Amino acid sequence: MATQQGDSGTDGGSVRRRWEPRIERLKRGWDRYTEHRIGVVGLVILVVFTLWSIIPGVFAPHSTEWIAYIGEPPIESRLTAEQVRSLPHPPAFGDPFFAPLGTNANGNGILSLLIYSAKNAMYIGLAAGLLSSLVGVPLGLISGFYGDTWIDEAIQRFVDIMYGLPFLPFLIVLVAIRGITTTNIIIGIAVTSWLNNCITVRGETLSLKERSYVESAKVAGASDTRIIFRHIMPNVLPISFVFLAQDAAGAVIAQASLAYLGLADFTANSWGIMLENIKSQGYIFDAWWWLLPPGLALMLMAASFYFIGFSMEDVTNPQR
Amino acid sequence: MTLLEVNDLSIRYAIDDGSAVHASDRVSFSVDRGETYGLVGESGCGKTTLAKSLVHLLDDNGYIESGNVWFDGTLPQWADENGDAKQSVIDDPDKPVREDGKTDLAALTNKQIRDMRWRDIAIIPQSAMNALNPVYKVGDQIVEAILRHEPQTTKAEAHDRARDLLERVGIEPDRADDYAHQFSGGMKQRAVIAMAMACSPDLLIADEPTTALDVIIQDRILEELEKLQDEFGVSILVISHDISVMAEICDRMAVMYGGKVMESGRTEDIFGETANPYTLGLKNSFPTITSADQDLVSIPGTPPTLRDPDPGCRFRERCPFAIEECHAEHPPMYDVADAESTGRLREATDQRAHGSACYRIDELEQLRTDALNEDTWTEQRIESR
Amino acid sequence: MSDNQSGSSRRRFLQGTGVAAVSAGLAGCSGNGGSDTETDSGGSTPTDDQTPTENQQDESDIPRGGIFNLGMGTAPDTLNALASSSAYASIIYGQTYESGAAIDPVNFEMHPNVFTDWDYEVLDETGETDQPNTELYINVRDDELTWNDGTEFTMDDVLFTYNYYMDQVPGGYAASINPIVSIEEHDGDWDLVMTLNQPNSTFAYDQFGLPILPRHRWEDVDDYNTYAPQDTDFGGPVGLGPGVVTRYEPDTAVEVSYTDREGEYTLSNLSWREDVPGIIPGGPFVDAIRYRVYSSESALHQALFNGDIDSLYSSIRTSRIEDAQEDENLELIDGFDTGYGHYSFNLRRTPLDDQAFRQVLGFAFDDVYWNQQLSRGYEQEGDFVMPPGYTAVRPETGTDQELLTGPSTQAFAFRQSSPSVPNVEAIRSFLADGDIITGEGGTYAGQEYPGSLTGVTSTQSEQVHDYSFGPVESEVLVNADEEPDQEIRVNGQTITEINGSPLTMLLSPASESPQTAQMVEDWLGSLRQIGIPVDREVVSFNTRVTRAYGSEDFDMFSMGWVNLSPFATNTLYSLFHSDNADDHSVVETEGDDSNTDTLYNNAMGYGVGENSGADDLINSARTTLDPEERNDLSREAVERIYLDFPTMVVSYGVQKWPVNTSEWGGVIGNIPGPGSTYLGTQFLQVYQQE
Amino acid sequence: MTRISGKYLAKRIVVSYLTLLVIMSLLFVLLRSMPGSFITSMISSGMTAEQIARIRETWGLNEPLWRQYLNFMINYQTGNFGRSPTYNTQVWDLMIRRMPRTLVLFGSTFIIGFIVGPLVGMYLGWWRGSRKDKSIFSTSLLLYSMPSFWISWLFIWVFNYELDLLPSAYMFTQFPEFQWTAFTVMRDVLYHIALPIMSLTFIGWVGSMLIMRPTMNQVTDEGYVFLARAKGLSERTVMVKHAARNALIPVATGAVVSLAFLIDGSVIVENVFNWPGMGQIIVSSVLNRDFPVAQATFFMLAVLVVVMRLLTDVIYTYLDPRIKFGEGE
Repeated sequence: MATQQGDSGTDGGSVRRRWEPRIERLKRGWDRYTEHRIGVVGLVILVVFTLWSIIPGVFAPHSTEWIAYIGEPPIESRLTAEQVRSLPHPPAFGDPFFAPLGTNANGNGILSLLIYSAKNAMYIGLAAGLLSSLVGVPLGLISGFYGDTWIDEAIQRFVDIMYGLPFLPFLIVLVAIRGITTTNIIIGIAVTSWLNNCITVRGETLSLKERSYVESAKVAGASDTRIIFRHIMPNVLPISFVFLAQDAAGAVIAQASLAYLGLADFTANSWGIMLENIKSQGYIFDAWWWLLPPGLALMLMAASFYFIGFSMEDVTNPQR
Repeated sequence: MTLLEVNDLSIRYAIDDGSAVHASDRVSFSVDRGETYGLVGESGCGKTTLAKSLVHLLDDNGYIESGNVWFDGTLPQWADENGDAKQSVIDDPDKPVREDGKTDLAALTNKQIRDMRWRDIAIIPQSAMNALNPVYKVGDQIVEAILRHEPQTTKAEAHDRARDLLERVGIEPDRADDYAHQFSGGMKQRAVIAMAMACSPDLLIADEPTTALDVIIQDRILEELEKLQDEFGVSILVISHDISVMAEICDRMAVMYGGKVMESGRTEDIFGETANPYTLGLKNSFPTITSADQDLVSIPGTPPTLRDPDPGCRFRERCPFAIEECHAEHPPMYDVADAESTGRLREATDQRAHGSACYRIDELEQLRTDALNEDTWTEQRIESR
Repeated sequence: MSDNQSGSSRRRFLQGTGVAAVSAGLAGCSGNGGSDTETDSGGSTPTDDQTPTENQQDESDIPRGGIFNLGMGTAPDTLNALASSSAYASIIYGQTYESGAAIDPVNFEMHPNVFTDWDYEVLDETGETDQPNTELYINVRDDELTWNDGTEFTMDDVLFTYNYYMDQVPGGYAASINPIVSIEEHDGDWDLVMTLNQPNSTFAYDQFGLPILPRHRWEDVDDYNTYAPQDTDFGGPVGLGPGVVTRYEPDTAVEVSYTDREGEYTLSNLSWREDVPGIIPGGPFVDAIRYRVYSSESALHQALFNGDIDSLYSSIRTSRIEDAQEDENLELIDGFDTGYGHYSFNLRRTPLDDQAFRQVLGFAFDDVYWNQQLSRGYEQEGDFVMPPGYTAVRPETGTDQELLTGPSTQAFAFRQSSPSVPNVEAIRSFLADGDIITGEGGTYAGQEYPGSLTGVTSTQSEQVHDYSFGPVESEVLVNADEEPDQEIRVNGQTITEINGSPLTMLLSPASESPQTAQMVEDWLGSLRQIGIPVDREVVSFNTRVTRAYGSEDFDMFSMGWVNLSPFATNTLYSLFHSDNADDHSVVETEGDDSNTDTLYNNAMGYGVGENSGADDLINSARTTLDPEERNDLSREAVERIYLDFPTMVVSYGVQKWPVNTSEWGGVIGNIPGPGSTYLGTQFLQVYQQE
Repeated sequence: MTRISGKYLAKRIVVSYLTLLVIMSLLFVLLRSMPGSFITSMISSGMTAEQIARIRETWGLNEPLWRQYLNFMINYQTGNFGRSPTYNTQVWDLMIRRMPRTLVLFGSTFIIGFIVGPLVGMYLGWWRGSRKDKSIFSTSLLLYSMPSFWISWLFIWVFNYELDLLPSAYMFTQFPEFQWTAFTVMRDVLYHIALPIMSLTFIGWVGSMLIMRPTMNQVTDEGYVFLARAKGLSERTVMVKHAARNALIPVATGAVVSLAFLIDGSVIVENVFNWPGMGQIIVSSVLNRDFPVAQATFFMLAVLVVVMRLLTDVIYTYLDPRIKFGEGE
């Protein structure tokens, strides 16, 4: 009886014992994170945008095909000349139609477009951020671990070269070569934004390398890969998450800038395209309800990434 | 003549959740002119905090809760030609200046205390090795201090004085034009000492002056300090966890534990007539104090957190001699000589006299004997398990 | 006005169709390709009678002085007229050059200018084009003409000019220069004789329209490309025109001054000008023209409404038309397009090689959505490859059908079952039943067609392929939002099976022409509903030009033409003659020179195969020197092209040229390109209101 | 007094030069990988094969690609940037004309950004965790998140469109009615540069602030800051003279990174404000496939970055006496 109890106790206990410290650590991290108000705000914004991305239909008053005066598709009537002339229409609340943020020149509701566009920014931000981390972190690790060898030198020279190429124009060339699609834009942003990750991770690795536990692992005969991935990487990961968040923010802005320069997939619903449209159709100073929301959304999305990134930096910073 | 008189000084660190760390609790001691006074204790006992609080150099969340710091000296604008407080200032009830001309540093504003810092009280910080700014020449940093407090001095004069000071601590005057990274560890320490003497302060606070140094340099630094004391007649407040250093240089000292002064008095009294279980334990753990053939015994357990402590004796958790009474309230300072001679507990009235905060100083002989026995400390550990 | 002929003899690629053809300066394409005209304007088409605005004012009463400010959305590329490819440059250096003959923008007649008189003789009546064929006899004006740097003009300069052109053949003028065999002094009554290797009915427009160059400036220029007039001691181009470039900051500000030439410039006093309605002789009346360059359309329009500029190049953008109408200072000058926007098809590919299939592409195009909604009524529905302003060569001329709206121009109108919904059934059965519009009257896909205007019929008389409809297989249709229930089979196969991919439409980034992008989406959607697998590919202007005109690697693309010749013949020749198309029917092997990367204007390959072409009609028109006969033939060719449908004319821009008429008078309206092609004309007659 | 040894400097210059060579090669490959060519706008329908060949020859396109590459590399060594087909002028002239304008805009933004950024970073880092720090820091992150073209539009809207206070385009009054003197030129440029600079610095200063703030915060724990306080120095002196001076060192490294950020910003801002600099033509030359101009602008910007990196190394040695390049390297 007692033995049985002990056994089951050990079983459950070992699992619990294995996980408890991690859960505890996570909980502590979370507590420390929530001390930062901007981190919480960033998270809330991001959650809202995530919800917009996943279930836009719940938030948006209309679909993106909705047209003022006519309504949802299937569209089987036409706007009158007078109706066309009233577009872009300022915010309207039921009379003659419901569009709380007004419409663009085609009669689509700005609020609906705004909500449906969250997905694109989210996708580009996360994908480009992740991708540039996937390039920058391993390269930085390798460069740092083999510091002061030809490998490090080669990677650093390569970084130097990449720094010499101005980001945005270089991105334009890349997109021009590969064609204007969202995937190519993500690749372009990633190719040009991994540099900072690489340099920071390299510095971190250089100092970690000198730590005693790495030294002892070396003495114990651990392979280079094992040391890098088992001993150094876990310590570098927190800072790379910070960079991931910052890269994601940068990517969101970069995509909008590309859209401004006319290099964005126009069929995708995106905030950059909305701004691009107001420019190319000539309503910048005539339709504030069309000009402000996409810019604010871009700003909030990028800011939420920054907020989260900087709060995480505080949490992961061992000094605090 | 008393230079510094600390009365019932309590210092707190505010914590976000509303509680406070009682870094120093109703601490009293006094330093005479020309004297070397020591504050000794384990790290975290509040001694550094205490020293920093004298010149308001606490971290942002630290503050003086209560108490006075009477210092024999006053603000330049309150002083007459001799440096003594003007009568008009003494008479002004709004000004924290006492009848005997002493000023309550604790009551000064930040702006006021800045004029007192370095000019009257210089401080050599714990990490003196890193206390030199790497981007400025060492000499310039001394000059900066001189010009701050003696604005009428010309730059050339200040430079001359800086070189002179360096020379006095055994550094070639020409090194004044070097940067800190060009100095060795000991040289940096001495440079800071030289800087501390730049304005001939009355009190020099030396926070762990020897900690990061090797033994030979330690000695030299201590010599340096003593030499300066002779030369300038400055009083030195030494703070250290190293009881052997203290024994060497201090005239009088206070042993601190958990923000409280456990025992205070003349150095020879403290070491010769030790009257507090904590001091006894502390002595056990240092080789030079006890005889060479004895094993070192460390006090088991860890220092208490000082976050809103309960009223009992701070040391009782680790004390092998703790009794019922110790849990109720922290003992006041009892006069040791009195207790020894009369066998009765009497609260100390003279800060200078040998005092100890322990309810059991009436059984001092017993305590001293037991304390020498290693088992006393280890048994206690077994019990506490 | 003759001065702008140098520009108008050159066709420029227009990058989009319709509304947003004028791209933002940033895109940069416009400066290069010259997306110069086409915009849209205030709701109505130009006035019906199409007579130019009259300016009945006595020349002597006209006040002189003042500086006219013109805004441009794109910077000029160079003042070198031979190397420039930008319309924004031509309106500047155009003020400094004159050509042999001048056109008037009202009747499109050629008038004396530097040449006082001319005649021709056809040497070889067969019309063969490989030998000396036609001689042109020219008299050169010898009275008091001076160059704008003060040097005296002589006949020698003319000889030099043409020989220089023949030697250098600057790209933009190649089509006009290549036919010239020689130019010499005439040993008889005439001054000069020019020999052509082909009869050309519009020589006065083509060959005499070239800018005349000063020998003393150009004879040392070994390569025209390297000459930069702005870097010379004179600081600008030297020519016979009224203006002197007094300031040239191409990125921001350019000034052409007329005051230096006061009294020297006499070509505007020529008597023919008095006879053309709307034209005011005796100009220029202003002291100078200032061109201000803006980086964006928004900034440009803002400057207009702020009063920083008096007018802007080309046409106002649609979104600001109402603002302009409300602005009491501004007036919108109506005008016609000088070209058209189009979607063109590669006739070398199946099933685009079948006229009937192409016609179906026209049925699916929702013109109303384009013209009325996306273009807000500021585009005119497209039909023929000649814009409505060029009435002489429009097939409606001489019939009782109305311009643009007559039933014979509606053969390929949108077939809709309800507003904006394509009539899928009717269109499918048009294909499946073997229908084809050949020019015969009848009912096609549910709509009446009275028959062709000129009596011409299409090249094909029946469908080339068999069409049927079956289950949806092509991926692009399976995934389509439109969810078509059937897919087309061409001779039993799906189009994706035949070509390996769906038909692909090339179009410009939405930033350059957002409305076009939307229209194409709508059109492709309709096609997918019918069951035709189509997709789109967004490529930049340059790529599109290379793909379409260089390597002919496309199925369909959207673009536009501007500055077409009002005489039709050379437009028809260069855009629709098989001479100007690469024949990809020959198997391409390495080193095969017959298919070049040359940018042939006939990208469609129209006339290359047996199933299409108007070569015969175009040839006859080109060699017919009698204008009436020539126009008849041109009209037939135009309608043949319409029926053959190698290109779908999407629309013509309605020009709305904004001018601050509270301060300026004298501008002429109801002409083609009032603010672009014939801007030079406007400069010669604009004057400050008192 | 320089702390950089000549040998080290020489080595750095050689490495920088090699870096530039690689950048140029990369550029050549990349630019020519783009579909299309500027030649499309020069060839028209009526031209004979011979004429086309001649145009190709004029622009050096008749030669094999490796030969074009060699020509390009060799020409650049001698400062021969070639001719622009779209601007029909020597590319060098174009650069000479436009580079200073970009440098004026860019330089002033850079300077303002690097005064304001570290200054704010200094205060925030000093008072890190205070309410003021929190609110200013989060606001600045919001600014940092704004698309530069969008904020430029907003500025134009307010200051030009609504208030009509400042011009929204150009560097000079186009057709001035005043005499050009040194004073009027200055005044005029200031008048025109105000909005572009506002737009650029509105966002641009944050970058250096983000570097300054944490390092500033770190140095507050340093012994020399404590000592400076203990000396009786005022808080301000301690913060500026002792803390900030040390915290500035990493900011110098960050300068290169924010340089890249500023280049992006000025590309956009030059386009929005019609500022006739390099940023305007770098985009259009890529879109027009004007390879000579694109190559030259990329090259100039690369030179700018490389030179800036060299400069930071020099500045570094002045900021931090501990660093001595070339010794023990």
